[in-house]
Amino acid sequence: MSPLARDRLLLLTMGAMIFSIPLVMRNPYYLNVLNIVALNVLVVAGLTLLIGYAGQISLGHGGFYAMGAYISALLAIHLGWNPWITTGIAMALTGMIALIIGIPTLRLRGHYLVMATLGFNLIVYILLIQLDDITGGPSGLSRIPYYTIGTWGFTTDLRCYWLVWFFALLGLFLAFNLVHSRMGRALMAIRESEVAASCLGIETWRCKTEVFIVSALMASLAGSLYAHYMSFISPKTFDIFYSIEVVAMVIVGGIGSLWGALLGSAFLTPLPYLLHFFEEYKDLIYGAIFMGVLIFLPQGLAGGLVKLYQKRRLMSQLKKVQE
Amino acid sequence: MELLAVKEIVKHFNGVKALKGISFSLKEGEILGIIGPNGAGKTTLINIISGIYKPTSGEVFYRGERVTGYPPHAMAKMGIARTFQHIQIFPEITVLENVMAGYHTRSSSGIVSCLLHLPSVMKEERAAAAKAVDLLDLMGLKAKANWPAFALPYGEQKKVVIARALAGDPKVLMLDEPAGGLNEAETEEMGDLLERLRGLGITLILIEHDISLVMDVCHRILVLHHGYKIALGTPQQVQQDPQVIDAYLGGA
Amino acid sequence: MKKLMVVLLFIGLVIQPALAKEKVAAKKEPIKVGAFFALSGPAAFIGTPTKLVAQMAADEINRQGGINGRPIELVFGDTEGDPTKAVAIAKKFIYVDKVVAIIGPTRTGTGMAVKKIVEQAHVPTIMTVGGDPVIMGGRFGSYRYIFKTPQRSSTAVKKIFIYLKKKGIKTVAILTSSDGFGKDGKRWLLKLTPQYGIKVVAQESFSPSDTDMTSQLASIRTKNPQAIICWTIGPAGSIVAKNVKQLGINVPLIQCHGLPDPKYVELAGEAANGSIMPSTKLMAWQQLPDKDPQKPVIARFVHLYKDVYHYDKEFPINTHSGYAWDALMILTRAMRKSGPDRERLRDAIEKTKGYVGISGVYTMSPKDHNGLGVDSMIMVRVENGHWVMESY
Amino acid sequence: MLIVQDLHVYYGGLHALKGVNLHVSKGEIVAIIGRNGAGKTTLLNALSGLVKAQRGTITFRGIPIQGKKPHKIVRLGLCQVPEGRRIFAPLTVSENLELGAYLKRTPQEKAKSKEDLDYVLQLFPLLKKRLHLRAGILSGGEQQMLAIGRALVGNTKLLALDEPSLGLAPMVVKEIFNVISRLRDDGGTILLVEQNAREALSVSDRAYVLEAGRVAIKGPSSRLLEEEKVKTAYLGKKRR
Amino acid sequence: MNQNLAQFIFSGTTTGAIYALIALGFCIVENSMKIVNFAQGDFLTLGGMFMFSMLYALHLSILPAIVLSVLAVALIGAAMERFALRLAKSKETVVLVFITIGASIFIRGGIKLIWGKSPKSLPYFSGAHPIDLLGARILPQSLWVIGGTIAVFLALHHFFHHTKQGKAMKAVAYDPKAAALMGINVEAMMMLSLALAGGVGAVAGILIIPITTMTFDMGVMLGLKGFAAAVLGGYGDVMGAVIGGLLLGLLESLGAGLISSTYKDVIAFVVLLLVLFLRPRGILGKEEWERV
Repeated sequence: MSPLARDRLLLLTMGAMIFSIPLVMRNPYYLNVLNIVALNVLVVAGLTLLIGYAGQISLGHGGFYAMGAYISALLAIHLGWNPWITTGIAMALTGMIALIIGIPTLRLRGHYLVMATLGFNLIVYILLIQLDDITGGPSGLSRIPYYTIGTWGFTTDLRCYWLVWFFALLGLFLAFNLVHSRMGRALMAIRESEVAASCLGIETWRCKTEVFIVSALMASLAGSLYAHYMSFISPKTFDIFYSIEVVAMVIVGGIGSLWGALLGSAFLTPLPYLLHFFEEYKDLIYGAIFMGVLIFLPQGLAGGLVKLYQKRRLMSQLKKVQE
Repeated sequence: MELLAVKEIVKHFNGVKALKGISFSLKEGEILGIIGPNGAGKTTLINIISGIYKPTSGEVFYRGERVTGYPPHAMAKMGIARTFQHIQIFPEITVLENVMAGYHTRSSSGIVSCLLHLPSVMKEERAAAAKAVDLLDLMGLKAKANWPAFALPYGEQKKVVIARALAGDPKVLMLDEPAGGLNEAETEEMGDLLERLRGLGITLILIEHDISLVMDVCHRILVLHHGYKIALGTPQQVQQDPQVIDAYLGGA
Repeated sequence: MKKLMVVLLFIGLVIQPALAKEKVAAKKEPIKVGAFFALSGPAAFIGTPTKLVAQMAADEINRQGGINGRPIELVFGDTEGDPTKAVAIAKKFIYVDKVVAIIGPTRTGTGMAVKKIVEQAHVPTIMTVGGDPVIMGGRFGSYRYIFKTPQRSSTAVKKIFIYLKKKGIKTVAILTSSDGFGKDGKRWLLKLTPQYGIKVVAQESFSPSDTDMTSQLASIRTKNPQAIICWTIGPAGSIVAKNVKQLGINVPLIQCHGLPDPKYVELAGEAANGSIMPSTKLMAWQQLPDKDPQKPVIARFVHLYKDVYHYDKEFPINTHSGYAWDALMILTRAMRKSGPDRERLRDAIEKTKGYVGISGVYTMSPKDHNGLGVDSMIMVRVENGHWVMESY
Repeated sequence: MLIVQDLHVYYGGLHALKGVNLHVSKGEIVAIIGRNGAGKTTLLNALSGLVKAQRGTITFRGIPIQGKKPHKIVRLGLCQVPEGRRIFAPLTVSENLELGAYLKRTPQEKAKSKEDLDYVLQLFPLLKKRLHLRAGILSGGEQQMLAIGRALVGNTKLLALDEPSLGLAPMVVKEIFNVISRLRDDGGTILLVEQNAREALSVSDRAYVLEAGRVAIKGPSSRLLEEEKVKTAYLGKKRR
Repeated sequence: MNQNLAQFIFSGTTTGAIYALIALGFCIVENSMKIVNFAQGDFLTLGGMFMFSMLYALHLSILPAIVLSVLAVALIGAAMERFALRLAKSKETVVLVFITIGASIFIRGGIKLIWGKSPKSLPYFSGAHPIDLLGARILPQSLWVIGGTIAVFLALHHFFHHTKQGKAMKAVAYDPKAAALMGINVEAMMMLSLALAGGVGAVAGILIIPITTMTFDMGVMLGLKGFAAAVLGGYGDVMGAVIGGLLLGLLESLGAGLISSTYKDVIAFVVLLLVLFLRPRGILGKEEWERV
């Protein structure tokens, strides 16, 4: 079985499991948390392509998440356009901005790239707060319309569950397609060595920019989904701490693995709610768990599993060769 | 016909002169060796040909066209491939996928078709895999196609990166110390492989310290010393050149 | 939707016997009230004491026999000042803990985020946020079920302008923080100046995490205002006071109603002297005239806070201390009349009339979900580190 | 001087060394040859304390050193010149040499440090001219000399060289091996790991051949040069 | 010409000196481990908080209080290396960097538990009487901050360029394996660097607590500004840290004073991005060739 077929099969199984959850559990609270997980999966999957495959770190995707949310929400509120259409427009505009930002930014490396992307997110955040005539400022935007199909609206947590998980799994599906293709190999080549990659005929700046745009588009889509699901947005949701949190999900999940996107989001998103029990010790314990995972599971949650699988496969192949 | 020619290449790094006016040309099917002491400018020269560095002055011609300062990916697309001294294998993915990565120039699917995995992508994937398997067969590594690359011994990794460079069907292949770090027996295998490549009619530029390998395989040899060209000729001519003996080979 | 109904019906049938059993024990069954505040994150220094006071109020209510014999039980949540988390916790309150009503949260942003959810679920919610949009309609959504206990920003602004007018001050400079609270204040300051014949000669802003505001104040100085109004909450206010002293600006510094807090004096030190600000009566309650109906209520509160619960050590009483108390008391008062039915509770809260609380005498109406006017505030001045009532 | 007994190392999930025994006496040059992946570098790294040995003992100057931290082992005088030279490119040549003498702290040691430096500069006169250049701009051969020199200015009792001829021009290789024999003449003790089996065997007194983590053949170098098995596997047929 | 220009410049210099001091802390860790230590800002908070306790809980006089606070934070820095970074199974930069982010959350949680959530402040070291200088009024405390920054800068410059230990630390950053083979105790070096970073952070905290007041999460924003300053100047270069810090501080105060206080942060970050686009390795950074 080819790696792509294997991943698709696993994704199908996962999808079946995810979509059967509401058959047994329909409490809006838990569904709400799961919906946030799904939105994060979408952002984290895009970031995994960028960070894990192309080796370019970004601590600024909260900015793209914000653009998806605000552009779509503003158009839907003020012009009364259909949220599906405004979501598309938001993605298109975010993609363009990602292109403009990406070209100069992706020339940077390491700490400099980290700072530039952080700076971008900080600028977006401050503008969201200061341009309050347009954005509603810190008190946010209320009364954002829901998605609808005909007269049927995605108004409840359950209905949105189908919606957001559909897009999260679709995002993963597309991402798997990408990594098991010419582009995916090109990205990995760039991660290992940009010079070596370019000598294989890979236009490195172009590939980097393209995958940057793809990840920005996924963040933008997630942002729009957030806005029309929550019906309220405010700048706090889109600050640099969000950007740091999603990159943390990439790493905790396993940097080089798209499955890590799923596991990382599913682990870190509900963690603060679970730790609520510890009250004043919450941050202390959260920090400790976070460090612990990074220290002792260097490949992340998914990486650990994949490594185990790879090792078994390698061993069996070694045996075959020895025979 | 001249396939590749460099004319009067000069390269300075922050005032340090690495190359001081190097010229040579290469015929189709020819194997050119480049030797010289460390720091003579051998790698700098092929870095300029492959477009990683821009020369301070001088020109590079490929099939009669001036290609000076073209970016590396453009050179690769035109058919100039290379390997690296530090092999730059992609350790985490399989041997097969490593070689398939070299197929990049021969495929064209954009990011959108890759995301959607359109039929055209599937077709290209199959073609790339077939090509990669053929090349691994040539290298005698077909059995290890699905190994992660890091699990291969160094000598075999060196072959994988040569296969990767060949996957794009290059006209010119530049090898930077293919036998570096190999022991004598492995070096011999590498020599056999180079002979096989010669048999396929691929034009080669070979940087190597292993003199016997260079002498065996190459049609002509270029000798660099402190950025100067001190000799260019057949292996016999070069071997007997007093300047070369003095600067590089050492008294016998 | 139909499917959902069927499932809900099914669940209902299964659970009904269990519910029936519970009804027998209903007499002692506590009434659950959700209480969520920013217990971590940058606003934790406001959120945590609010939580403590809420617990104190609940204890007090239960000691007095609870609500018609049933004790009140607070279910706490930490919003971290994050809208997404606040929404999740609100849903937990409503769908998991099944609370009757909610008090909190702390920040305007989180308040706005949960607004729609509590409105849709018809859960009466008394917020302790500073910003007004939570009880404003129009583009801010509906506010049928939402009330808030802290004074509106506009009330504080009016109080300041009345004071300035009395002092004959005609030109002011405003310096506001760039967060929701500061922007709310700025909006009202600019909107209400014409009514009081006051001119704004300079507008500057700063970020709440800034460490130095001398650039802004130097610019203000060149415009020669007769007073400076600063609108922020938290330590930034004390930095402003210090910077004003540093630059030798000799016009009165008016702080907003978010700053009357012993911490302000502690942080600003000498520089705090002379600052004037609107406050709840809590800050200078001993100086109130004896006829003020709030005086005994506040005295009792202060006694509990300081002598019984000893919260004073980490969180000295400040102008906000009473908000959670008032919220819970208003809720209880209403619930004693309406019982734990959400709709009737809402109506009862809206009919709150003349409740003498810590932060004022509340009289709500369908249009006014705050219920406090300018008379609920006093102007205080810092004098040698003490809070002195400047005007009543 | 150095005795290794039954050394087992697991490295990167592989059983890299499977019970290696060897010894080096004072004043000897001992070569270790073998294919890539035979465990040569792992062996040196285990000696230097850079990788942990799971089983076996390493005794250096009578002191067991397995499990000790690298800097403690260097302190005892076992000094390795790693594969690929690994000089500190951003620092100058003289700063590199200064760090080579990092452990010399007492006044006596510091006094000797001058002497050692002179010795190294006399060994590699080329370095003398380059003392204030950034080490990164040296040529490969000069970097290798600097790397060896850097190891020699310390309190080195045993010098372990990992592939000193790797990627160097024939003339430089010759020079390096000349230096090695000169060090032996001056009473140095050297453990030499090499791919270049022919040169290694001609310069050394004794040699070990590592195969898949085990010592396959050992003996005086002159004898190994003639041994059929070594010839076919490591020396290759003579070209030219 | 704006009559407040001198005031803006002095304010900017003070703020910039604070950023520079934090940036120097980032520099030290870069020069031993090649990672960004996002807990640097929290070292600053810790410094201020310890100082507060030393003065008010232990009633020490100012000098011993400073020394003990610096030592305490240095110890915490060392512990962070010993019990978090050193244990990490992966030495990949991004993993280590996120461990420091975890450490930052952990430290903040600890500060909140120990010192509570309400802000703290201290009186100025040498009075609140501002000094008139070229028409600007500056606090003596600003001179303390600027002086402290200069002192730390000189000490670090000397350390990295003229001492064996400092060169050894840079060697560890460049190639830990080769450094170990020189007899350098790599782990101890890394621990030392974090201790130093902790100490420098503490100095920053102690110097600024009278100016800014201190809350448990103060370090987050200041840390980011310090990081921005370090990047602006050229990451890892001590001179660059100071230049970057001052530039950022001046940009903010001049931006706030001359253009718009609302958008001063936007102005500062836009300039930062523009500088990076023109000089991808900061003002003093040199382009590195990727060796192939």
